[in-house]
Amino acid sequence: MFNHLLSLLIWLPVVGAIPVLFAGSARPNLARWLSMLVAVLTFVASLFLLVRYNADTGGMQLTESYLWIASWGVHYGLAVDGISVALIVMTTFVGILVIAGAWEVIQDKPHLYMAAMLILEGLLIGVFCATDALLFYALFEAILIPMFILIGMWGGPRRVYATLKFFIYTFFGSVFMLIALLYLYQKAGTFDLATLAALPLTFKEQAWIFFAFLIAFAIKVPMVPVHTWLPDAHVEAPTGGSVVLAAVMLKVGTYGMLRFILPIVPDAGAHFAWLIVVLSLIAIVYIGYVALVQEDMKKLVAYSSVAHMGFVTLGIFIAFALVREQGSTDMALLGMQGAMVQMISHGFVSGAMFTCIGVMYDRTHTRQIKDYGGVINVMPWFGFFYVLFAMANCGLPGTSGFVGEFMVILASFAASPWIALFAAFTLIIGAAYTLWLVKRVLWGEITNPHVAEMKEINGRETFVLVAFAAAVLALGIWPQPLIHLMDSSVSQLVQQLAIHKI
Amino acid sequence: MISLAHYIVLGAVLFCIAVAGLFINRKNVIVLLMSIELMLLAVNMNFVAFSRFLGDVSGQVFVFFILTVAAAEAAIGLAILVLLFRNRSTINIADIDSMKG
Amino acid sequence: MAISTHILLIIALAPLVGCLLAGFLARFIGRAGAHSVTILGVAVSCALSFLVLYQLTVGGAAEYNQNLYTWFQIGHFNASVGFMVDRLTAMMLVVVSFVSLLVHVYTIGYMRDDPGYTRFFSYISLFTFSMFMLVMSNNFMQLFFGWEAVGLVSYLLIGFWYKRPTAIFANLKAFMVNRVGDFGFLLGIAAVLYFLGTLDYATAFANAPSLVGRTLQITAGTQWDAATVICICLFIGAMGKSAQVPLHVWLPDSMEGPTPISALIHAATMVTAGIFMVSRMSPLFELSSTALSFVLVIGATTALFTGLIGIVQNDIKRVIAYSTLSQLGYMTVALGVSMYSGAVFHLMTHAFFKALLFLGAGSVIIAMHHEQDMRYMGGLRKYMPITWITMWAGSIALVAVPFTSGFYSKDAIIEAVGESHRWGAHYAYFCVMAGVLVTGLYTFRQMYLTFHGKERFTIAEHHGHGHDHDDHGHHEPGVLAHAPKESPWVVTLPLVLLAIPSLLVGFFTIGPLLFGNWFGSAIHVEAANDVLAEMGAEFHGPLAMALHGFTQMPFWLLLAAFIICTYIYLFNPAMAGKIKAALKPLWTVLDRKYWVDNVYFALFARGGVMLGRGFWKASEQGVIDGAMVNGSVGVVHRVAAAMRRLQSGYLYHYAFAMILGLILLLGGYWLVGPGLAGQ
Amino acid sequence: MNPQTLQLICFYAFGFVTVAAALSVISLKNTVHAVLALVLTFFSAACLWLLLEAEFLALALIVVYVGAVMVLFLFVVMMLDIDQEKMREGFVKFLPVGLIVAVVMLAEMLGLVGVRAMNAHVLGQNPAVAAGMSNTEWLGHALYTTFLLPFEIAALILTVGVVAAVALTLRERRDARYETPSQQVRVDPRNRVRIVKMAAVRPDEPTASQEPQS
Amino acid sequence: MPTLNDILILLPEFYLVAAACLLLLLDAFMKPAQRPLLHWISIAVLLVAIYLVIAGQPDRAVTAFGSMFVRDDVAEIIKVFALGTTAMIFVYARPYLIDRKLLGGEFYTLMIFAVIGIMLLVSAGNLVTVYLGLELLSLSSYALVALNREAKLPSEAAIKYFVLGALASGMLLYGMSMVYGASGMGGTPTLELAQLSHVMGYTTAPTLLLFGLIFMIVGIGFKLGAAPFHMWIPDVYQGAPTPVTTFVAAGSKLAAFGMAYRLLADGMGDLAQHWQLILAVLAVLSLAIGNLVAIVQTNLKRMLAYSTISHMGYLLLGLSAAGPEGYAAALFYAICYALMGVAAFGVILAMSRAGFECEEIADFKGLARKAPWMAFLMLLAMFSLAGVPPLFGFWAKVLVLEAAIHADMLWLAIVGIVFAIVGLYYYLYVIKVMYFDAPEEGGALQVQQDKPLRLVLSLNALSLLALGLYWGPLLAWCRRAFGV
Repeated sequence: MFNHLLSLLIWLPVVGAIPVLFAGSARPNLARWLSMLVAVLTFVASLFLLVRYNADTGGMQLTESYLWIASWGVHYGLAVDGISVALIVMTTFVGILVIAGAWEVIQDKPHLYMAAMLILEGLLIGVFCATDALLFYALFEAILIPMFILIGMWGGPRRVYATLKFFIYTFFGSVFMLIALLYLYQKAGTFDLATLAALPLTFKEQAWIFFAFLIAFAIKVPMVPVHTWLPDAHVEAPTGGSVVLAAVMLKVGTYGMLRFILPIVPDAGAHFAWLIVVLSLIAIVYIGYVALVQEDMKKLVAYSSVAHMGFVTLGIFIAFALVREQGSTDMALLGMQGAMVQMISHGFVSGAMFTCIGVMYDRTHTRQIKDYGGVINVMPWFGFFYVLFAMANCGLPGTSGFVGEFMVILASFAASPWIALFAAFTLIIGAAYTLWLVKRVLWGEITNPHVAEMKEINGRETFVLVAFAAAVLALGIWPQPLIHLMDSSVSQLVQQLAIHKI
Repeated sequence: MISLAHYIVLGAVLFCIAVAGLFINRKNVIVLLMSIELMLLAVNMNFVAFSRFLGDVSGQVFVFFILTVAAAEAAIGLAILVLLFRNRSTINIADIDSMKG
Repeated sequence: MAISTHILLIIALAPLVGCLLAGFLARFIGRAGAHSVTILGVAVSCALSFLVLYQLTVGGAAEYNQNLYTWFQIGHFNASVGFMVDRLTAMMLVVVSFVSLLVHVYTIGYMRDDPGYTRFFSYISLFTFSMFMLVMSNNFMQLFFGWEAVGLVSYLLIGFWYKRPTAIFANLKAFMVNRVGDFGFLLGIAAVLYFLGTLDYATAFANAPSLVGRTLQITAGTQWDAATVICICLFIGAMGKSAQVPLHVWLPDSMEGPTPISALIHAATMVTAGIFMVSRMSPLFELSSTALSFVLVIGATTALFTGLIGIVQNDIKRVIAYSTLSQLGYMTVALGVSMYSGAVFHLMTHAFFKALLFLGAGSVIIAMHHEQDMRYMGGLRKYMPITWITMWAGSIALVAVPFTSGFYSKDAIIEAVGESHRWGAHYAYFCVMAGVLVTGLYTFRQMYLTFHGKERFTIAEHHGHGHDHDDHGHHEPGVLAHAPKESPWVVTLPLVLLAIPSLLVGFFTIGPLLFGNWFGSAIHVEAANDVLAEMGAEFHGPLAMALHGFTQMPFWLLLAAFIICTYIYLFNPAMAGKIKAALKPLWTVLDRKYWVDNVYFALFARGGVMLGRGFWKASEQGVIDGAMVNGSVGVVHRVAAAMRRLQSGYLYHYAFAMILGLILLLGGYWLVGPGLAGQ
Repeated sequence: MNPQTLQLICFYAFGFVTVAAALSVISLKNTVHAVLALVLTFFSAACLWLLLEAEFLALALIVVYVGAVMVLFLFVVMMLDIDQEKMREGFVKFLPVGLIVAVVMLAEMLGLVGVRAMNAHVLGQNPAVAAGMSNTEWLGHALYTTFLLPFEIAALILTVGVVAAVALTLRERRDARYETPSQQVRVDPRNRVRIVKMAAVRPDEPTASQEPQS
Repeated sequence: MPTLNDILILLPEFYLVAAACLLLLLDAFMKPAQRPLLHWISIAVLLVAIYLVIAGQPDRAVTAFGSMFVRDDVAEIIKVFALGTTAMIFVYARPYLIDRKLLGGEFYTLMIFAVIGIMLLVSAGNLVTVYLGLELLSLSSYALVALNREAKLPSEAAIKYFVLGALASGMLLYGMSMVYGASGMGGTPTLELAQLSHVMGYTTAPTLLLFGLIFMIVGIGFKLGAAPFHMWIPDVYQGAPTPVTTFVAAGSKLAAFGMAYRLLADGMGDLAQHWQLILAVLAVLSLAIGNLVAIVQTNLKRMLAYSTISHMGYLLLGLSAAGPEGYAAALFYAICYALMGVAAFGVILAMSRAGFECEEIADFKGLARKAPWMAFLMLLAMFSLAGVPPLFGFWAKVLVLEAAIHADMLWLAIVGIVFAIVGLYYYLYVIKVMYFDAPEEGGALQVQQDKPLRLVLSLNALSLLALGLYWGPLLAWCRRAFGV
């Protein structure tokens, strides 16, 4: 079993979705319990990953490779390094919570919802462990399908616009990556990522490939100015969809940057790092202001996701400047690790934020901030979690939200104090939009009769929120285990940055 | 002295007349069918000429087949035409536009 | 005798345990249980803090500096969670735990009828934990953790009465302004890591001399001294937390919180974190006289100008709040002249007498049924004698009457500023000197208005007997349900316990603290900056200093203030109105707090929202979504709609299209073909 | 006048007729006239082929086209009873465009065909004669040896033509009556007539209230 | 003279001819009540033909009847899939034909004749065989389109198809005549494809050859439905009875690929650098027109017609690469498109009834609620058509794009991929209608209860997923056919 642990992780939820589908809408509870069983089993399997993966040696481990398409030399190649392991465990963890979160909330065709979630989970895990570029690409795009269904079927009133925009937008980005991959295949005769990483390329080639990759991943992350699909998708998505979207799917973009841009086109990456840095800073500052004035809670959190993902891209790309221009490997490591931690942390924090909004939405069926006020009066426990996650969202130390941002800001100061200045601005603007939201939603007198009727969170919701809270606090208080898990992998990435390919 | 060029030019002229007939004519489907016959005649003219001037039999054989097919084609074309007329009581091309866009 | 890690852990974690128990298990342990566990936790911490202090001072224990666990280890960078306990820390521990303990006890009385009783205890215990983490930290990361954590608790406590619009406005404001400070603070930490390569105090301070001569390029051609950048950035953090101008605006508003936390957080402990932090960073600050001058000017400005506002306030808590601002300014001035121990000394004395004043004010507020406006008080001394006396004790300490604790700490600062040669010292000297008069004015005014003179409230007998303290909607100001009465013992006991150190602690500690190098290596002062050494030559014991104090300028200013206030508020109450009318413009300036709040609100809050809305409408919806995304979709649709018209449905058009295609292919080939054919 | 010049004159004469008749096909208003013009075109084209000594094809053209296909056309034209006047509207309107396109196309075709190179190919010995056969024999020989498979396919195509034409146009007329004798014989009177006994009932006078109200 | 061997090589074709004639006779002599039996017989006939094609496949390419007929792996693949899709169409069409009283010998015979045409066309070794095979296919198709005599649209579609098809054949023939002439100038005139490929080397009239080539490309472009020779496609797709549309979409596109391959690669291989560019231009136009105009369609069949045009653009991408890999990719694409098209139209067939064609996109509103399985099959077809992994259509696109890049036509690949994004919209729109819209009150949606249809259609659509997960063997087969 351990020899095929990764395959198991991918296929367990995907195949597990089939009996869930067959449970049908006639037996919703069977579908729910089945999917929960599958999700839990997947999570348990991913815990084995933590056991089996040797964080000290680093590198790609638990390798599986089978010739898939012989005439093209395409492999069904899977392997994980520390970063993948962390992301996979986060995915399976969130997977359980999403299934639990949708339990009786999704009344319409729950079996389909659960099955789509499980398939999505399996595909996402696949993305995080593919070592063959074509396999990666196929999975990268395939995740759009269940997401499309999730948003479109259980989404809000403008779901059609949102879901089409989401699909076409992300598809738009990735097709250029496909062209770049095919070009690389011409040069290398393989899609194996390790071989592609060793492939010498001229600067001109690298630059084109860089932009092809960038547009694919930038849209997925999403980076300014190609981010506008995200708020729409989030607003219309059902809670579970939003959670997975924010918690896991966005990470696919930054993960792709690590796997593709950094090793394959390091020189172009270094040359254009300033561009990403500037875009990341714009994401942090500009998006912060945009988030400030949102009237829809989900939109606000969606925008804050964009801003937070800005830290991930910032952390990854200042590493270029630090390694290449300053030779400061330690600082680069710090930035890169910060980005990684931010990825994981954002998964939990944004997932939790969206869950909270979902909890409120289920009760009042509105996401408009102005319809709320004084929620804490009727839902004090919920208020506790909401404030906790809000604080994590604005990067309060002791929560996971702090760790990544802290590390990235520290590292970016070494690159340039100005970068650090703009990055640190998140302390102010992040707190502004988050706490203003809290103020308008949670505090105050109850002004809306619907709010007065809201019921305190039930056991299931408490379970989900407690799980998120535990993750957020554990990472915030003691991030070292996570960092150790990823350390050797990140070191290898940073070492790769220094390699010139020209 | 007759040369290959004479026949090929004649074929080209016929072909162009046929083509012009196809789109100048805006009313009658039968004229379209006749234009097609003209076009095939132009083709046949070419084949016969090439066959004769280049001393090869296959061109003329090809013409034989074209004539055969043209006959079958005409039969089917006219059958469709009759069908059309039965359905719509018109063979006016300008009226046959239920499907567009 | 070494300090035990276990003891330190218990000090830090006991309040946290109390917090968790009171917070999560309130339903099971009840109100009494909640206050019992939290008080027990803090009491344990307090006792152990005294033990640690004892071990360090008398027991001769070595300084403690150990890591508990690795927070992260990346490359050569290491961030740990650990404790560093030297005398500075020990003193802070004692002050914090002592005041906290008293506030816990006091709260039993003050919050008796509040529905959020257990929650409140949970919060203040959490605060105590956070503050311990802050002062015991041995590295910048943990310092920042504590720094923000106390900010969080402050946020929660200011908004404790979350139904009040003013409270939830104030807590947001407080958090935001603090975040501005933290913004600088974080940059400072980043600079420390960049230049010194570590976040650990000990290593960083040991490496500090290496900063000399290093610069940072801010803009092309501008080189900034590394130490200056670090220190100013760090000090911006202190400005936020310690409410220095121009980041002082949150503190007066924070009085929306319940009075116990005003005493604990917004007077005695949290707001002094900035002072503590700069003292802790003295090895760094000593490297940059530019930064110290900056500190000095900021502090002096705060000391004088916020005090002035205090004169025109009518809310009893706000007067004390402005007084706190002013006193924090004094501490900052002390930092600015490199008199770190003086700053910490004033911090300690201030903690006692300011906590006393706040708790006393709280006692008054209880008696007045949550009426805080002094214009509806007066003559309260006969109703609540203990409060009255202890408040006076705190007041004379505040205005620095010789022999009181406040005298020793403040006078030393004034003297040190006079001695200092730092750039800005003259301005600072003027400010602190004028500040003495101002302090006197608002303090005596407050005392007279509250406890003396005529009663300006009426007692409405018919009013219901509801003890609903939560009901803050007075129908008529100055109308009380029943006569004010002295507060219960849980309230007065802390007052008494605080009054004692307010009056006495200075006398006994000034010698060692200021001139005895009591702090040892915890505070580092360059010889050239050491004003205390100069003063030490003239210091002949506390008694002599106090006696000497009667002959000094501050005392005369104080006396002047006393006379003015006594005349106006005891003998000629109409005078106040006349002066107000005469000095209308000045009064307006002060009443409007120099319009700083208005400007900030318009500029940053409203401006930020407008900027965001502008981005949202113009850039997000207009350019990116409108023009780029939906625009391109629109173009595609329009092109498609136009192209579908080519499919006209007419056979001749179809044929024409084919023939046209053929002609174009032929024509294209006619033009290009020969070239290709020639190949 | 040598035979070559005579040939040339004949070519031009028949060529002119062919082109003129072809133009008439696409421009005559009356469809019947157009069909007849097409007959003329085919006829003169057959003559042109005779000039090339392709006797079999020339005759086949006349037999197949003039004899069969064109009759079919005429038959359809007459059967469909088309309003001839209306059918030619708009011809003049689109003439200029048509002319320009046709002329451009012709120019391109002639430009690409390479007329000059073809002038070199003059009428040589008849290849059939060279092979010692008549034109028909020559053709037949190729048709039944080399082109046997296409010949079979052509047969298939004709079959398809028949099947298709029948499938499309044969219709079971609904207004006509078909009688099946076997069914007629098997008719049982009991299936056709049923005698029902009914009590004599006098219908009620419709009252006002039963009137449908509008 | 033909030998027994020649006949054995053509055994599948001869067998089908005999079977078709037999069907005609059966149809004539059967009692009306027995007619439905024809359906199963026809399917059996096709399955046996598939067996004959595969079983009799020689190890290497062989010719018969001189060089008139070529039996190689390319022909084999196309024949197998043409026969297979036709058999599937028979299965899908049954309820449709019954509902409209079209179930009779004509349909099956004509379909089989058309398939024979495809088989001859893709095995052609001579221009004459190409022409005759094409005409056999075309004439059968014209008749099939018009088969539903009572309805209004089929006859219109048929006349348009017929006139334009005849025009295209005329152009093709004109081009053939020129090529024939060019082959005779400076050498022996020939109609044999294998010999034509050497003409460029010796001819004294190269422009004549190129001229002929362009005319022939028009004919090929018409058959493929590549812009600007695509005008017939939307009207015919919409107007023809749906089973016939399916055949035109699937079978005749396979045939068109075979024809293009025979004429261009076999016959005009030397001129690759010339026709490469022309095909690229056609590809770009097809991609643009097909994808853009499809967006604004409301009729599903018509939308699929435009989608066909765009797919032919992709196919041309592979062809224009003008190398064995490119041909393999194009063939792979043609097969893929045939399977996707059959599946998509199959769902339409499964949903339509007498009086309800179910061909408007709006007719599919809420299908996911009324018939979730059908909706799922349609979803697979749509995502596959859109080229979203892991479905089959994605890999086909990848292959042709790779072929284009391989042939140094990166720009073409980029154009292709950009239009793939545009194309995504209308496929997603169908899914949106099925899944996200509520069914109309009292809507007419109802699935045909025909078991074989449901089974085969399910297998068909699921094969898109299965082949998407494991397409290696099929690709290997295609590549082997071209000797890669």
